Amino acid sequence: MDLSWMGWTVPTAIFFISIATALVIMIIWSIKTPQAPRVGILRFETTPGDRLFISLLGSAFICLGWLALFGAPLWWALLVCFLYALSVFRWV
Amino acid sequence: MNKTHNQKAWFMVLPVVLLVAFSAVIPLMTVVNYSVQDTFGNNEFFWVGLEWFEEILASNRMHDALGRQVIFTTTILLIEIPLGIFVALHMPKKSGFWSSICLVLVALPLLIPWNVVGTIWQIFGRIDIGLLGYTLDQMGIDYNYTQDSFAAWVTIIIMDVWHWTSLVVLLSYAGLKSIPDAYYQAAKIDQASRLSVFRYIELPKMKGVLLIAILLRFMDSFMIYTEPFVVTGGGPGSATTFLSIDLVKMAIGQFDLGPAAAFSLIYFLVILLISWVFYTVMVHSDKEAGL
Amino acid sequence: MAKITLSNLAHRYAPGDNYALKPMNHVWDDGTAYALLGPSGCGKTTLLNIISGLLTPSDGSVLFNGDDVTKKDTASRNIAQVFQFPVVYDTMTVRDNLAFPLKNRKLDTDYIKRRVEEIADMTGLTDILDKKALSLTADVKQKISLGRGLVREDVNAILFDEPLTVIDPHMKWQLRTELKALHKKLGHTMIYVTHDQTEALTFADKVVVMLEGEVVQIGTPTELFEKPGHTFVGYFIGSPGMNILPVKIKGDKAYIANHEIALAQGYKDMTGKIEIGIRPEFITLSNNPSDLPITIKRIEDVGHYKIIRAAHKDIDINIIANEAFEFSEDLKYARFDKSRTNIYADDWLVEP
Amino acid sequence: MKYGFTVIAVMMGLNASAIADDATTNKWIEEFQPSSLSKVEQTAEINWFIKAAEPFKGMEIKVVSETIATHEYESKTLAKAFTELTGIKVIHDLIGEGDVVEKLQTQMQSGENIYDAYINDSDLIGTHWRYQQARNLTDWMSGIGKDVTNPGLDLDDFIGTSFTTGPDGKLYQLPDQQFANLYWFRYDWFTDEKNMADFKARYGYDLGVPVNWSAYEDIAEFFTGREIDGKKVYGHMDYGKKDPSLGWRFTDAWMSMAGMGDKGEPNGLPVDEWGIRVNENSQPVGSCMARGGATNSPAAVYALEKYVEWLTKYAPPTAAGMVFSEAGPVPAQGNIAQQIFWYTTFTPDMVKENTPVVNDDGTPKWRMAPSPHGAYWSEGTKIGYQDAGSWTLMKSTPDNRAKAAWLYAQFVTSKTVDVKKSHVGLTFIRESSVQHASFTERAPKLGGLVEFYRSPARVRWSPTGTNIPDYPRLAQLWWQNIGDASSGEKSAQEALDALCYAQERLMRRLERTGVQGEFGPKLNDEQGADYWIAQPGAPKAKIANEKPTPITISYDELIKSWQ
Repeated sequence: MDLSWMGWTVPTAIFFISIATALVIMIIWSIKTPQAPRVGILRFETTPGDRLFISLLGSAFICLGWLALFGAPLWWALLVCFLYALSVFRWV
Repeated sequence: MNKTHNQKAWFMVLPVVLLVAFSAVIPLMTVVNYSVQDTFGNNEFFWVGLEWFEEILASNRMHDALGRQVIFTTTILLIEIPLGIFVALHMPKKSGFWSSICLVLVALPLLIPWNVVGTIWQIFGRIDIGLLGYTLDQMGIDYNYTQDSFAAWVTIIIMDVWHWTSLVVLLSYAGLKSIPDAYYQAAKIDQASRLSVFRYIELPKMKGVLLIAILLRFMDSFMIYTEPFVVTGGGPGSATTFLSIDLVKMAIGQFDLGPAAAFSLIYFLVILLISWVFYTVMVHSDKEAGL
Repeated sequence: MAKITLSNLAHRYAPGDNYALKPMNHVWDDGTAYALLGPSGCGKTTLLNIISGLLTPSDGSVLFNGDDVTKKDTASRNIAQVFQFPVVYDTMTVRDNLAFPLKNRKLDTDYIKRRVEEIADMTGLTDILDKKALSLTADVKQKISLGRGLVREDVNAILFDEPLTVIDPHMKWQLRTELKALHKKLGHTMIYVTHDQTEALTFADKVVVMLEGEVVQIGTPTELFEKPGHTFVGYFIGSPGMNILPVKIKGDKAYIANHEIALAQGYKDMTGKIEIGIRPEFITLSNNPSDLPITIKRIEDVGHYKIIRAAHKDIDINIIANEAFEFSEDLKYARFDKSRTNIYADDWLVEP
Repeated sequence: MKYGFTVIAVMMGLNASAIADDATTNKWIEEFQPSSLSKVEQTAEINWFIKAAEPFKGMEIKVVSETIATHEYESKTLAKAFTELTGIKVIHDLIGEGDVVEKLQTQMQSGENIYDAYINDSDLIGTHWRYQQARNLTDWMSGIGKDVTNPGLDLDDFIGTSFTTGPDGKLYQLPDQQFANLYWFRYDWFTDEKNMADFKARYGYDLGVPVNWSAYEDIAEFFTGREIDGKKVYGHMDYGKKDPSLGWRFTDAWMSMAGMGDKGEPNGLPVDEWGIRVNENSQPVGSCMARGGATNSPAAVYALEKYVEWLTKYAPPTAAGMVFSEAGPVPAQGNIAQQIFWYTTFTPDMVKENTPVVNDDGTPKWRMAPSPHGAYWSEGTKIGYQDAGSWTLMKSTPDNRAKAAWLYAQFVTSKTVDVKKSHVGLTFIRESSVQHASFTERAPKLGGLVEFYRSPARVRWSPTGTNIPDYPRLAQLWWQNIGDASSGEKSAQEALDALCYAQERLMRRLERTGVQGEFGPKLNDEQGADYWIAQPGAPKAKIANEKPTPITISYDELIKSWQ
């Protein structure tokens, strides 16, 4: 199959592989140790899937914010995203 | 609350998952790929990193378009939601001839294709041959949506209100119809005023459908393209250039796939965020209602 | 609190239609608890709505304490109503719900506060006064509904439109008892619509039985039980209902399929459909061949008593015996208690 | 059995076509009258097409062009004739000009064959030459396409090939229709005694064809609001909706008419009407004054300011909301006195009988003349716009499809059909048609069109030249930025600063990716506007008096100079 029209690059491939990996890990995790939804600091029920979504969406905005304020590169923004995702999984 | 998961059920939804993958995920991946590259044809791509994102985030054009978009969406929500409720409240409640007539009349604007709506208003508003424009002009009101930003805004907002208030009306009407008579009877007995009836009975009962109406109108108006494009082309100047108009100019007009892809992604994220907030609020409030 | 007079009252939903409510004249006493009992579609809700003022009757008038209120709207009749499904203002707290009718009448804030607490105390809502009404269970919501009615001191009557329909069975009994107690305490005129005879009989001072737009009998539960004015009442009230058997009457003798039964009194000659009505409770099995011969089909043990399903030829007869009853082969006859035997001509009770 | 059928079918097919040929040919030759060829010559040319098309019989090809009268004739009549004569089925789609470019760009981006041939403006010459995605016709005609190149094509007879030739001297496109941008005015009003007297009394000089913008402005002011035959008329017509067509108006010639660019024909060198400067190797080097460009120069600001001023002061109030195609037919409605920038492609609308702009005898009440020029203009600079919608064959189209399309392209531009086609669409491409006797006869009804094309002056009208490295992308920048100025949102200077910056930004991207190789942009270092203004030619310094003495000329004098 010719995928050249999609214009793949190594960084975007890594980006999507990371997200796919995260999804797979989440699925395996939820099969191994099923978790009930819980109510966190946002005062509504979240499942691990919800928390992943909140982490990813939030990270996207963290990166955009970083780009707007400081510009590339995004290494420090990625660190912030990571910390943010951790806290989402811990407290939300 | 522990739910047991039967993993085999997944196979049932596999066709749908594949369909979604092809229709949504693959294009989205392509957009992400394009957003970090530059191209001038022949399927040749050149890596530029996050340049487009930086450029767009710093671009006044984008900020202005976003600002206009927010003002537009807020304005039409502030008009259409109350107006829709108001109209729904005054429609005949009992099923019958008159309520059918009203429903058909209300639904009519929704049946007109978007570009036709734009064309209708473009002509309607012209001061030489359009009924609205001509009337206003004859009344001595200085109205020319092609030159005056304010007139252009008013035209587009009225057009959107004309086109979409019906949706709010229909949803609100459905919500109102679901209120049992007993509530109105009780309110009569309690000597509640009309306002109290609205505030304490109708509004709470319509909350669910209203949230859907707001969400739909939000998403639609946030992505509005065809109608203002047909009427004003985003002008005069950039007065009515909303996000999608700007995006289409970039993607189709300039064939600038890279910047357009980056723009699309930012646009997508904004809509995703707001929609997610709406969705969460809706589900959350439903749970609170014990439904 | 009021005496309610229904004068030549009748209602048709549209001119030319059949009467949803046939012409009637009744006086309902002040302070009494009435139950409107009847099957679905018998007109009881129509009657209730006419009394509450939600519906204007097409004929006749409604009088409260002698005042004609036929044309008056609901609010000015000063009545309260509890509906089939709990009607509460979801977004308000319980307290605000109770205060709502008073606030709308622009009463003094201190008074409202006092009164709401009084009623909350009475209805057992004190603990949850500051909770949102939205999240409460149906029975509590019905209490709030009731409380909203009671909170007005000048209320003429409280109307209940099948208020226990959505209540869990185990809560029904409790709620009904509370209602009864409240009625005793406050002495409001109450009108309670239901299709459940148990509810009607346990709650009401007087039961109004309706059938096809017509009031067939108004009476105390005992009257309804012992002397049903109409075969429908006999059949509808009691479990199993009254035995209604076609008879021929000659003086003080009745003939069921040629078998003679003695009656307590003599009757004039009657034409039309003549039936004898006797409750299963007032038939006993006997071994006396002068009684009505029957064949016993089966005996059901329902706990406190036993129901004997029997038949004379092809006419079914139900008999209730106490739980100590022992069956024996020679009990092949049914004896009717003469004093509890009623005669009906064209379904209506015939006095001797 | 099966074999037998095939043989019979083939024989019958051949037979049928052989019989049909003569009748069909004759039928079509009747349609193609008048012609610059004799009927015998026409038959010979058609026979050549039939023979050359033999290998492609039964093939279906798709070509596309914009929707104007000429192409409608091609699509409805010539495509049908070609199919009947050669057996090649042609689908000739007509869509908007912008859509044609969009399709072309999609084919260029993806490399997928969307259409087998495009008729698109020769404005794209710089684009085609640099990207090298279009077939170079000079090589094609002597190479792969030799067998299917009409010996009677007679390239020298085409009047627009200079527009479609790259700096390398190779032909990239074959002209199919051509139209110019001229000054249009109501001859009857201009020669009316009362109007002439009033004008002279008010402005002190004769009412006539304006030679410079000063005079045009006075005339516009004079007619606006004047009542003629009971109608309120306007002294100017234009369009201003924020739409791609707003850009054409500027990129076509407006800036060079104002005098922004350098001298040189067909286009200014080193700075053209887009304000883009090229170096001696034809590499674009800048658009802003700081890099030697002129897009934001005082002359450009002057041009844009005049456009906005006249549109608001002298044009009908609805004009600002119109696009090119809406505004074009407006003068034919009879309440416009003059239009500085009028596309002759609208001539067919303008000569229809029983319209307010045509006399009872079928002669027009209007005339066309050279457009006036602005304060910065000097002799030797491009004078107006002339576009040649031209056949373009892409390299991404398979060879045999390109060959079939090339046959069709030559057919619709052949001498056999060209005189007839020119009568329908009035968009001349061949000298032989321009000079044809039938046009001498028709000339009085065409308001000066034939005179213009027969005059030596016509070469001074030209399309966008080779300075423009990527027409589709750069053109988009124009209408958006011009729109900002026309709405008053930005001043002319601000809008043009933004425009030249955007053009340079795109050229920098082209330079960075290197897709255009040695012909691609190579931006100069910024040196400051003053340095470049001090150099000879564009960008030019601001002149103190932007409204020099108005000059007019009598139309009848002017027409003599054309003869």
